[in-house]
Amino acid sequence: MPNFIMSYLGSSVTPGEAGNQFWALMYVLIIFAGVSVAVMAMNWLERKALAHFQIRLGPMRVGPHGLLQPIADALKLMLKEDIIPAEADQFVFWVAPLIGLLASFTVYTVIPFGPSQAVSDMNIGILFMLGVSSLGVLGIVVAGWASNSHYPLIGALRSSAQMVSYEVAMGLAVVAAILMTSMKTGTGTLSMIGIVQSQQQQGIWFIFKFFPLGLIAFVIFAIAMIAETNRAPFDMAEAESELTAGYHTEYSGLRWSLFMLAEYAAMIAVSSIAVTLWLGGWMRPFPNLLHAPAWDFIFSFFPGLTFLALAAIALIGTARMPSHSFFRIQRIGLAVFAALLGFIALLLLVIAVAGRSADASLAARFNEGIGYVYWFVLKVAVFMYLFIWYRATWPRYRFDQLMKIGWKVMLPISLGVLMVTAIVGVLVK
Amino acid sequence: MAEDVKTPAPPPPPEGEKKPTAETVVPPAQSAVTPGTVEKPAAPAAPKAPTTEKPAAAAPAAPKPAAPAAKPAAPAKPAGPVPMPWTSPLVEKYKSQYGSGIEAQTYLGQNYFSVDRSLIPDLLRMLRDDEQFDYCVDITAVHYPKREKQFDVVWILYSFPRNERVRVKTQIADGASIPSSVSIWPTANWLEREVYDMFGIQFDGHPDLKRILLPDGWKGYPLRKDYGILQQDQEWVQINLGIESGQ
Amino acid sequence: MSEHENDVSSRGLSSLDRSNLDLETPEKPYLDSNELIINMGPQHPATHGVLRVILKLDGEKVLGTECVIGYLHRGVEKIAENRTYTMFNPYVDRMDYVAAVSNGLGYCEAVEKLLNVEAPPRAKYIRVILTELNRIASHQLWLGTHALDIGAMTPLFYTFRDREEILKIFERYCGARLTTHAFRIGGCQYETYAGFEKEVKNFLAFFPPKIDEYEALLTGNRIWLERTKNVGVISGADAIALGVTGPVLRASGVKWDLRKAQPYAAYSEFDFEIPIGENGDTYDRYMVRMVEMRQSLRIIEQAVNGIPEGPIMGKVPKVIKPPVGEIYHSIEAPKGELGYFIVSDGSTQPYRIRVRPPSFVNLQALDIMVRGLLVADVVAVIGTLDIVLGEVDR
Amino acid sequence: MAPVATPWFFYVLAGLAVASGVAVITRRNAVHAALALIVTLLSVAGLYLMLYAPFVAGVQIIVYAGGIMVLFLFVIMLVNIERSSKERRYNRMWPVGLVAACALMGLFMTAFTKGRSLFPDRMISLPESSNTQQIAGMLYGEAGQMGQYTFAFEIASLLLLVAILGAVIMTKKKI
Repeated sequence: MPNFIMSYLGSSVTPGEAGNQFWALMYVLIIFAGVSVAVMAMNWLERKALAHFQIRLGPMRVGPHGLLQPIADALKLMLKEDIIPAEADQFVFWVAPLIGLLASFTVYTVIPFGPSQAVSDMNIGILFMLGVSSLGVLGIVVAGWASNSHYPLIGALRSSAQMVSYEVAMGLAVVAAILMTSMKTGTGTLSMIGIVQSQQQQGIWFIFKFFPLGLIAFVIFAIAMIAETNRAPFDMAEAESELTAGYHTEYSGLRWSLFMLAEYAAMIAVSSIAVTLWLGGWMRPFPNLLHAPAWDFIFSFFPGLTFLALAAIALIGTARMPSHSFFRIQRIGLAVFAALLGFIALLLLVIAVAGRSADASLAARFNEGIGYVYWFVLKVAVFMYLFIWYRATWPRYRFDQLMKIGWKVMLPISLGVLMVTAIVGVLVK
Repeated sequence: MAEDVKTPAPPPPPEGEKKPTAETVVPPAQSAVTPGTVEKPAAPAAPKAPTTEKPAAAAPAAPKPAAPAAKPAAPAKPAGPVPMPWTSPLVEKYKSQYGSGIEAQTYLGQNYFSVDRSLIPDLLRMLRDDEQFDYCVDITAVHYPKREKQFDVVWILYSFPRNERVRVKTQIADGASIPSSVSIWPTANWLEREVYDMFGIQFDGHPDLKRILLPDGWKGYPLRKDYGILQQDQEWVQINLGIESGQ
Repeated sequence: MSEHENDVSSRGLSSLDRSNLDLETPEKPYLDSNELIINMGPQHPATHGVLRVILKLDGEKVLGTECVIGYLHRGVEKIAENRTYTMFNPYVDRMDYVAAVSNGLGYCEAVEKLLNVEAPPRAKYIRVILTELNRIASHQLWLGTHALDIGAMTPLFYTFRDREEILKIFERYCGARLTTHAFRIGGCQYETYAGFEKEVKNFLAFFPPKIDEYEALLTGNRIWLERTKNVGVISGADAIALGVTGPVLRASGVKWDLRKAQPYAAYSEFDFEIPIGENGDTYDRYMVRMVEMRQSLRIIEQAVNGIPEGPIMGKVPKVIKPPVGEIYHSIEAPKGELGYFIVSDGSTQPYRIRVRPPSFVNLQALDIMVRGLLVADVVAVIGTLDIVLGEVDR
Repeated sequence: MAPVATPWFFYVLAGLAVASGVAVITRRNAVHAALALIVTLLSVAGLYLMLYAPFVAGVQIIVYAGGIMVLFLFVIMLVNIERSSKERRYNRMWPVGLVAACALMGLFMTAFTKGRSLFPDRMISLPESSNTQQIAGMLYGEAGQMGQYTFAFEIASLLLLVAILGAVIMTKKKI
């Protein structure tokens, strides 16, 4: 067993590539748990941020500042009665949320959190990702049909049309990025890790490559990914004011929560693709310009400092809590939370200091890995915040307008960007 | 609250057979032909006089002319505004055309026609086409159970160009029908449905005459004066809850 | 919609069941599920209460609608016949409960007219101030829910935050926030509280930036424009023929407002403008109501600055016994022309009260406004009609 | 690269493909059949992956499982399921189908048992890593020379374009 552990930590490839089945399995478990926790955190964050956009407080009762609310919700949903409508197609109704969940979680096998921090490095990584994430629509379509009810059916029809059409623009934008990977090396790559590495070699995030081509492709992808995940302002499939809840109108309890889990996991997944393709994936800012070991050392403090800041915020929250006996438990809870964050911060700082040497010691590798994951997660978190922001700000598009944008605006632009990128690429070469 | 507390009084008390005639003094504001002044209550105080719900032929004993100065005072017991004959070119025209089938009056500055049922679709259509009463504000009915013709059907019309309101009233008997005005004003559709729903008055030629506010299987027509609320309640409780109603 | 389809929908069968029934009739085409009949409501987030709209759809395109109303019918007109004039006054607040003050004003003025008395000037000014505040509150509620229907969830909370300021004024004036029962026949029961004028003036200063805030969120928003422009168009002629009133009529280009056309209360003394639209689409109705809020502020400002001293109650007998006769009186409620047709038989109880509800008549226009549009537009149009089911069903 | 193509995976995937393939033709409910077909396609994609043809596997997932089957379901949902499920599943064509299936099976069996002797020089060797670049090489050519199938590939794409235009013209009443 120790050999297993050490063998991976000593290597520089992903466990899948190394054929290290133990670590591949470990990674799958870690990612599954991590994504689930991230979805819960995202749930809390969305409710809180949305509430503050809307001059509300959001969840405040379960735990300090509603911190335990997602857990309470998850428990509630699991214990809730599982209703299957009498006229529904039982089997399909049962299997539909699983399809969606499977699709959005399978994507994570190729998402690189670092050069070796991924389950596997497939050489068709991005293709696999697009393919598997496009399977998510099956869950929605089938759920809408199986409910045997009109609102879900319309929701399903809407979302299948929507996802199929936005996939086209999305795919073309992705191809533009893939073309960019072939710039210096001559051969491009579909591998997610390869894409980030080629950004590193070219010394530029692809969002800035051939300015403004990369930016346009990125914007198209960013719009398409909102449509792909059925989020506002493209949340046609579940437009609550029109279709009550769209395809999951008839779902409740655990099954409904699986849909939510799938939706949020898909959001994180597509954000990860965007980060990988255009924003340099796991790379810290200016890895080439500021490549001195001193800079490495400075940047390695960021994770710890972030957690320190979070701990400080929690501490301030503790101090600002009303000094009424009613809030005593909450106060203690928040203080403990702050202490936990502070402890993590301390740990990270210690690792940063201990791992500053460039050798292949365990601490150094840990330090490196933490840096990769930290920057990746930070970039994804920005996208997550944008998702919330969009939802708070914009009205909902109408279905035909959505399709019009997809086919008449996004598709031509992405085709144009693809062609111009190809031409520019040849000319520059 | 028993419904029999409210014995529906036949509107005109006995002395109400009298009716003012055209000879009475028309207060200035009641000439009411010029737009904009129509709704201004000039509030003519006049001796007690009945409404005109009964187009009884009794010749009026003209009451003494009103003392308009008494306006703001609370109406003394016998005093009160009276319906006055309404004179205007419009009225002249129709009177000459239809003669006795049409009466035009004004009460508190509000003009209305009381017309014979047989004039109904034609008069309304003419009011819209020739006189620009292009907006049908409301259609409703009033029930007078002790009268021979039990129902008053009332059209409240408004003219945008003239800024003037007019009401058209007609009397029909229970069970009789009346021509629908949906073809004249589309808005009459739901309004007539509601009248049907509440009073059971049939409108001939209505595209879709069915209950609108009450459930389809409702029994009776609630706004009729003889509709028993308590009975309805007791029946419902008996059938649906299986107990005696506490009412 | 034909009778047959109504039968089907009222039995609550889905199209799948329906096709099952059609198995025996071979002349039906094999793929007969092009036409979808769905029930929007009575429990639906966007029907503003218990409105049920039966939609006949081709895909998502609306072929026809039928409104089923009456779920909130309380028999207000029947109740009126069994109550005295004074006792019935609070009931009218329950019709359009988001504009209860307007309802009360219409009723009180109608009875006053029947009694041939007039409220004193100070009472009229108080009435104008409160009614216009209520108009703003009603429009705010409309704006929030309308935006929510179209998918913008945030304006709802902003409008409710600011509506609270109005409700606070109501609460301090008469003790109630929603169903205010603010006025009495003949005037007002309550004198304004100390600081009333100051609070109203504070509101006048507070609110214009808030309207700007709503407009910043919506007016120039591309999605908002696409969702509202050329949606639910109704021409001026159609609107008149259908008896549509209020902002919906004005948005179709008919410059008609009862406050100007046939002024009541103290409206003839104030200077304000009637906004009108051009196209009669959802966007114009939105703009008309936004401008109306600003105009209401103008009216309130003039009223609160010029509020006269004096009694607040006219000379009304203790027992209200109007002479035999009938009257129709209407006011410009936030939703349109709110009329009361009162028949008196000389007793203390009205012989008949007919309420001419603006929402009821406006709702009738829904069908022609949404034909050919998509399901998403149906909720937008229901929102833009600004109906209150309490008033539709009474 | 360590071998992933263990027989265990092969048998699971193949069994899944066969079982769901049978389900496709036996299910009365069209949606169930379509779901079974998706499982078949995904299993086949897995088999491609085991043959070191990840690109083909990815395309299989995107095009067939993700794209075409969604459209399939889209159409099926609009069709009257209740009614179609009451109809006879097998029509008179089934003997022909049986014969064709047997013939195909025979062909596969022959190729499997006698393949080595029948095509001695056509044995392909499994590529070391991926065949994505080899496919690209065959289609577009390598190092400046024309690819083996460039012309055929372009003709095929042209054909598809014509098909798309035809479909648009046939369905759209006014363009």
